[in-house]
Amino acid sequence: MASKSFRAAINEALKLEMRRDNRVIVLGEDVAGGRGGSANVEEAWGGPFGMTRGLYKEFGATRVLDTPITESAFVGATAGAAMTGLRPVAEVMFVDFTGVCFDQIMNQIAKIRYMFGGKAKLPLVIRMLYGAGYRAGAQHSQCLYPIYTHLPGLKVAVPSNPHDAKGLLISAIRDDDPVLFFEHKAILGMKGEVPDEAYEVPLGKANIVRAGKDVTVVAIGRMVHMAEKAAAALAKEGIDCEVIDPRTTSPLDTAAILASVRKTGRLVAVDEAYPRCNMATDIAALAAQEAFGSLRAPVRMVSPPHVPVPFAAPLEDLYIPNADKVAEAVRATVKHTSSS
Amino acid sequence: MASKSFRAAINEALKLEMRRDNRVIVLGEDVAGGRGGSANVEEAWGGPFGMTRGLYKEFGATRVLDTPITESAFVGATAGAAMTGLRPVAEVMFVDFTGVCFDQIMNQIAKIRYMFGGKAKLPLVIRMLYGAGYRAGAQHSQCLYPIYTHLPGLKVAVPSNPHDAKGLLISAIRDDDPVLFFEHKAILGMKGEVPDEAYEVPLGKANIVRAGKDVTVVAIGRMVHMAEKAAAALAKEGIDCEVIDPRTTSPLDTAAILASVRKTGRLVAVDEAYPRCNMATDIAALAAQEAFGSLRAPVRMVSPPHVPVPFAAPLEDLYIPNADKVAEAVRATVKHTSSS
Amino acid sequence: MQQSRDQLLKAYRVMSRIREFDERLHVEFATGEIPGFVHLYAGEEAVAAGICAHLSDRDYIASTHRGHGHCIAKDCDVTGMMAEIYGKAAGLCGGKGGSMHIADLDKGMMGANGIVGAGTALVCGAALSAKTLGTGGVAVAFTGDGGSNQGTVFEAMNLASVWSLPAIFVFENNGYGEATASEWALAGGDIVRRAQAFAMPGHQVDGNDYFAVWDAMRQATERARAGQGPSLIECKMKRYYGHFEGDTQNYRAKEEIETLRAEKDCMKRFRAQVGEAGLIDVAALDAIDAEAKAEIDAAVKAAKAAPTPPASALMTDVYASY
Amino acid sequence: MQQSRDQLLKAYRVMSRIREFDERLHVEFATGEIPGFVHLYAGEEAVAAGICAHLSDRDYIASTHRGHGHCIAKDCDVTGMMAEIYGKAAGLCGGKGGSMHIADLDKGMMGANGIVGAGTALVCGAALSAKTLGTGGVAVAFTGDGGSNQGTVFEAMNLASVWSLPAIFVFENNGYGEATASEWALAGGDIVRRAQAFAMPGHQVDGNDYFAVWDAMRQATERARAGQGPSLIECKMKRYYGHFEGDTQNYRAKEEIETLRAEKDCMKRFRAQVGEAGLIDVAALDAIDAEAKAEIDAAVKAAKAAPTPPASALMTDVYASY
Ligand SMILES: Cc1ncc(C[n+]2csc(CCOP(=O)(O)OP(=O)(O)O)c2C)c(N)n1
Ligand SMILES: Cc1ncc(C[n+]2csc(CCOP(=O)(O)OP(=O)(O)O)c2C)c(N)n1
Ligand SMILES: [Mg+2]
Ligand SMILES: [Mg+2]
Repeated sequence: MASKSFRAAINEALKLEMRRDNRVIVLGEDVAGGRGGSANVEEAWGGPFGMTRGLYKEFGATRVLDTPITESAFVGATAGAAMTGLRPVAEVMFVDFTGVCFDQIMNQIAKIRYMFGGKAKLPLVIRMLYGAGYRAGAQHSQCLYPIYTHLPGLKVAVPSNPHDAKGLLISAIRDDDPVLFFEHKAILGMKGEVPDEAYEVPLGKANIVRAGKDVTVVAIGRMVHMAEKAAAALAKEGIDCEVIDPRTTSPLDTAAILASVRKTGRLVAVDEAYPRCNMATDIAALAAQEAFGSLRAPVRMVSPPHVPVPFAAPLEDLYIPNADKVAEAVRATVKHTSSS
Repeated sequence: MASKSFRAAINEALKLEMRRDNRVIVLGEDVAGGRGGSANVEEAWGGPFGMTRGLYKEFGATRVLDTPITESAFVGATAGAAMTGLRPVAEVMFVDFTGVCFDQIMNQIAKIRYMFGGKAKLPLVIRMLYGAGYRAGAQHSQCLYPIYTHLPGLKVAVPSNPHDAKGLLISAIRDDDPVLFFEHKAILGMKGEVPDEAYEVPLGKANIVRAGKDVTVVAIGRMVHMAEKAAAALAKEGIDCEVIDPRTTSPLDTAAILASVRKTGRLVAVDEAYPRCNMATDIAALAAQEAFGSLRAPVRMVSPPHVPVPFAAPLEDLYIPNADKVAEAVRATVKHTSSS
Repeated sequence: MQQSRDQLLKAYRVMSRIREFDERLHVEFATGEIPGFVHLYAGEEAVAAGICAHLSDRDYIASTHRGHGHCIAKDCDVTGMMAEIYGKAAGLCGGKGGSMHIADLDKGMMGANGIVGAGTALVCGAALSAKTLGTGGVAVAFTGDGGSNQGTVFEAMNLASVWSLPAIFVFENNGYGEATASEWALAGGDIVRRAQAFAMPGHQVDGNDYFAVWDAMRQATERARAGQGPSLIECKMKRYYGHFEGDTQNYRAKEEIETLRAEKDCMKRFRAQVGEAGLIDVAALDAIDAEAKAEIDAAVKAAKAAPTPPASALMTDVYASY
Repeated sequence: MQQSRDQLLKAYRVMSRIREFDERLHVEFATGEIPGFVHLYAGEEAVAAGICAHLSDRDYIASTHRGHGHCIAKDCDVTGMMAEIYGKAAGLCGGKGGSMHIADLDKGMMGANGIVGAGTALVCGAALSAKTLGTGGVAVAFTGDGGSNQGTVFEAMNLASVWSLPAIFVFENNGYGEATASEWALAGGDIVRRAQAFAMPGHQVDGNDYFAVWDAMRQATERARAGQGPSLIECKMKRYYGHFEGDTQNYRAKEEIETLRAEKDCMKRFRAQVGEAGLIDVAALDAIDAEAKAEIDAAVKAAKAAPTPPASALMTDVYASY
């Protein structure tokens, strides 16, 4: 076991699965990189973030396919390819760019199996960077997984650390359903212990990041780290948080979340996505319907305000939910109970 | 005051606003209709659902513009036109088709004003049919307003009756922000009292459709009628429902909803949209956070299952939330309180 | 005419079955028993027949909202199709798809599609599979004149060309997208001129002429199977019915359709062509028509009598596992 | 050369300011003080200058992620631009946009754009306003070679043609979309061949030659202002820096850039052209360069010293009212 970055974990998962199954192909803008340029393509980009570096060299042009900047065509092609025998893994650089291929995801990929009465299988993965904190502005900083969670027919993975990133991606590639795979751009360099061999982290199974008895904090993706930091600080104040990382938002491990809420009686849901109809509302509503009798305080949602992501650093820092805001929400739920 | 259909109410709103302000233009596929055909275009379609019939005759080709089947181009054009002096009202026949122009709505229309530091105004409206019940299958029956509610920068109107349809559309056209306007295809023929003159129904102001003291039922769009029917049935059982129609989901009249929940102590949220991250979760979560102390029973959400919309009539009927399901949810919340 | 008698009989049978299928649907729709949107292919049969004559089960097609003809030409079971249109459990998609979503992957039919232009992207994927897995197959996208303007369609043509895929883009220019004339909505009027914008050969043919369609497709499939990349085929003809069933068609003159039926009809033309050449006698063709009539009649009866899907079907087939 | 001495001096000033702006940003970016993504326009100045020479405030442009040159050519305030890039309150967008979203509607600049190809649709709208309101204005979309393949771009060209809009589609074919060569990603290699697919005139010019760009744009604006509809202009040249600042550029040879600078540079070329023609003495051009240097230096200093937006700015400017 070695310490590897989130980026390396993703890269390793791709390599291992491509070795294991030659139906697995990788496609996207510059996933090889340098195609048609004057330099040696083998040493080229592997994407602007280097996520796919080295794949072209090992697997060649039939299995690592550069594409023109035409997301609608190549994302739609993953569906056509998956229906007919391949297991494509597409990279749509930033989730924000799925705006231009949304129909192919929403109306084709998500619905084909159902519309065909179950007579199609769509084993495909779409990998995308997401999230704020990169000073990348309103069109390059969104989360958007609530939108994909909303749509039946899709699975949605939002790993928070290198270990899960590798295991979830391997599961996603092996899965017979379409999986949208979210990688937070601000934690690509984050390191963690990652086994060298292939392993699966199952889709739909939450991770209890930290066990606790006073408050359940459910956080998505990068927000798990904000929750952990808050929990560490709160521990010093005598507040014992249970931090849950659902790992996938669709399917959502409702059993794990509800069991925890029933135990602690309090819920704080933390989501970096826009606040309306997001995962925080989804989880808060779940608890309010299914674990109401156990709730000893109002549920609390920690999300950014209802505004696009601003560019200027101090504004973006204000925008992103952080450990302080999580801690504040936790304190409020604890206080509420004591005073009532 | 005359009884008019939902369709006629929309048509009238367009006509009145086009008469009032010659910057208002209407564009979309076949909004005039028959362009280039062999017949007289003046008598032509007005769209496959006849929503814009007669506009071309009155306002001519400069203000009623047919388009090729290129939603990305003409929806994006509304933004460019709105920034530069027009007040466009686009028709994207079915909301399902916004998949092909999602980028223009999500990344351009919703964000331009903010990205420009407030130095742009986007007075535009996008009208779309939505909803199930037409036996139109998975790609022609979606709601999708939760997706647009999720996105900051957009306003979202979901009128439930002819009166509100006319007044909300007039408000939307007069509004300086982009408004996505949802028309349920199964209630286009529904009639109601609609004043002949122009009037505004403000965006962001809920309608208390029925006052009551036992349970708050918040329902969106066509679901308001399911809620009313349920309320009528429940009244006979001695259960007094307050039915709230938010009219717009963004902005949402949270004050009206919370005031009602604080009064009744019970909430049922009814939404025809897919159940994950939808308006039912949004409203349920709101109550669980802001009115927890008043809640005497678990909140209840009534939504379809997490599946695409099926074609076969009996399956589609099962899919759509109806009055029975609403009534059942209401009874469950009432029972809960009595037994606890 | 490089086709055998058998090929020609088969082609006529395809056209006859399509015609009968959609003419009958027109009648049945009027009774109110058929749910949802139905778009009829009548008048365009020579296109589906001429294109699909070159295809077998290893080849894929992606269709449009006006898909019945493509399904039949690709050998989908008409009884299953009819049951699907009626929303019955015995339908090709178990009643979950309907007219706009009929599909049968075993026959290489990747689905009718409710989204204009969307199938072109799917076809790039099927063509990529064929190329990567070395199946020797080709993949064909049908798109209308209206659909020809959709962004995805252009992207797909570019991608197919850049990747040198065994893909064929067939455009059915039937004169209208809904009520709007293709001459108006399509800058330049012709779709074929877009071929060279994407560095692929383009063919423009009379869509009422089975042989013209067949020959263009012969060239396109030869090229695709030889690994030389995609082609574009534009077929010009007109539909006999409205955009959908229920369309008042006040955007076109009544006489237009009468003239079409009288003077342009692809089946009459085919009969004349094979008759002149002395290849097939009228009686054989009449027999095919009669068979088709009986087959469709049986399909309608079966569909009407068939049971609807069980309630449990609502929740299945969303995911392989969840 | 149909341009006056003043026009030529103005054109050179535009190029000089763009060059200085982006060369300076390259230096400043390396210090780590500039946040986010920055895409430099250096090497492509003749395009922005030649195109915008024909435009005034009533005309609109929509730009790309590589938008500094377009902004400067469209007369946006460089101090405001620089402050925006540094994320300061005094920025043209109050610091909320950044390099990829600089905009100034008063100058007819509809925004840089973080989404490849998206501006073409906005331009159809601005051109529609011009046509409907009778302003006499035109609207110009800049798009890259990579962007030229995006579906929206094709749709916009078709719409502009069908609606006969005063729109001009300028393609900056700088050889690469990120690391991918345009010859590879663009079926057929040339963008200009797409003009006739949409029934509009197409011009292909050397993007290093200000006069060639200027002349193509002269024809396109004349046509647009005369109500004759859209045109397409493809400009070929190469960028001097990486796709974004930080790009290692291992997809192209180092010498490529050295050769470009030595042999193709649009400013050197301009100097030679006006020099040969005896139109402008070198001293006048040197003076412009010196002014530009001073101006940009002042803009950088001001931007660095300027205050960041107040916390309250986070919540404003989302809606006109909510
Ligand atoms: C993206 C999208 N936009 C609009 C529609 C609505 N619509 C369905 S069919 C159709 C006309 C298509 O015309 P054409 O492509 O010429 O095919 P035809 O009906 O003539 O066979 C339209 C506008 C749709 N289904 N999808
Ligand atoms: C829809 C979309 N896809 C991908 C990207 C990521 N991206 C930003 S710039 C760029 C390359 C654009 O190339 P080109 O259009 O040639 O412009 P250039 O950078 O050469 O000026 C890419 C792929 C994006 N911003 N938007
Ligand atoms: Mg057509
Ligand atoms: Mg480029």
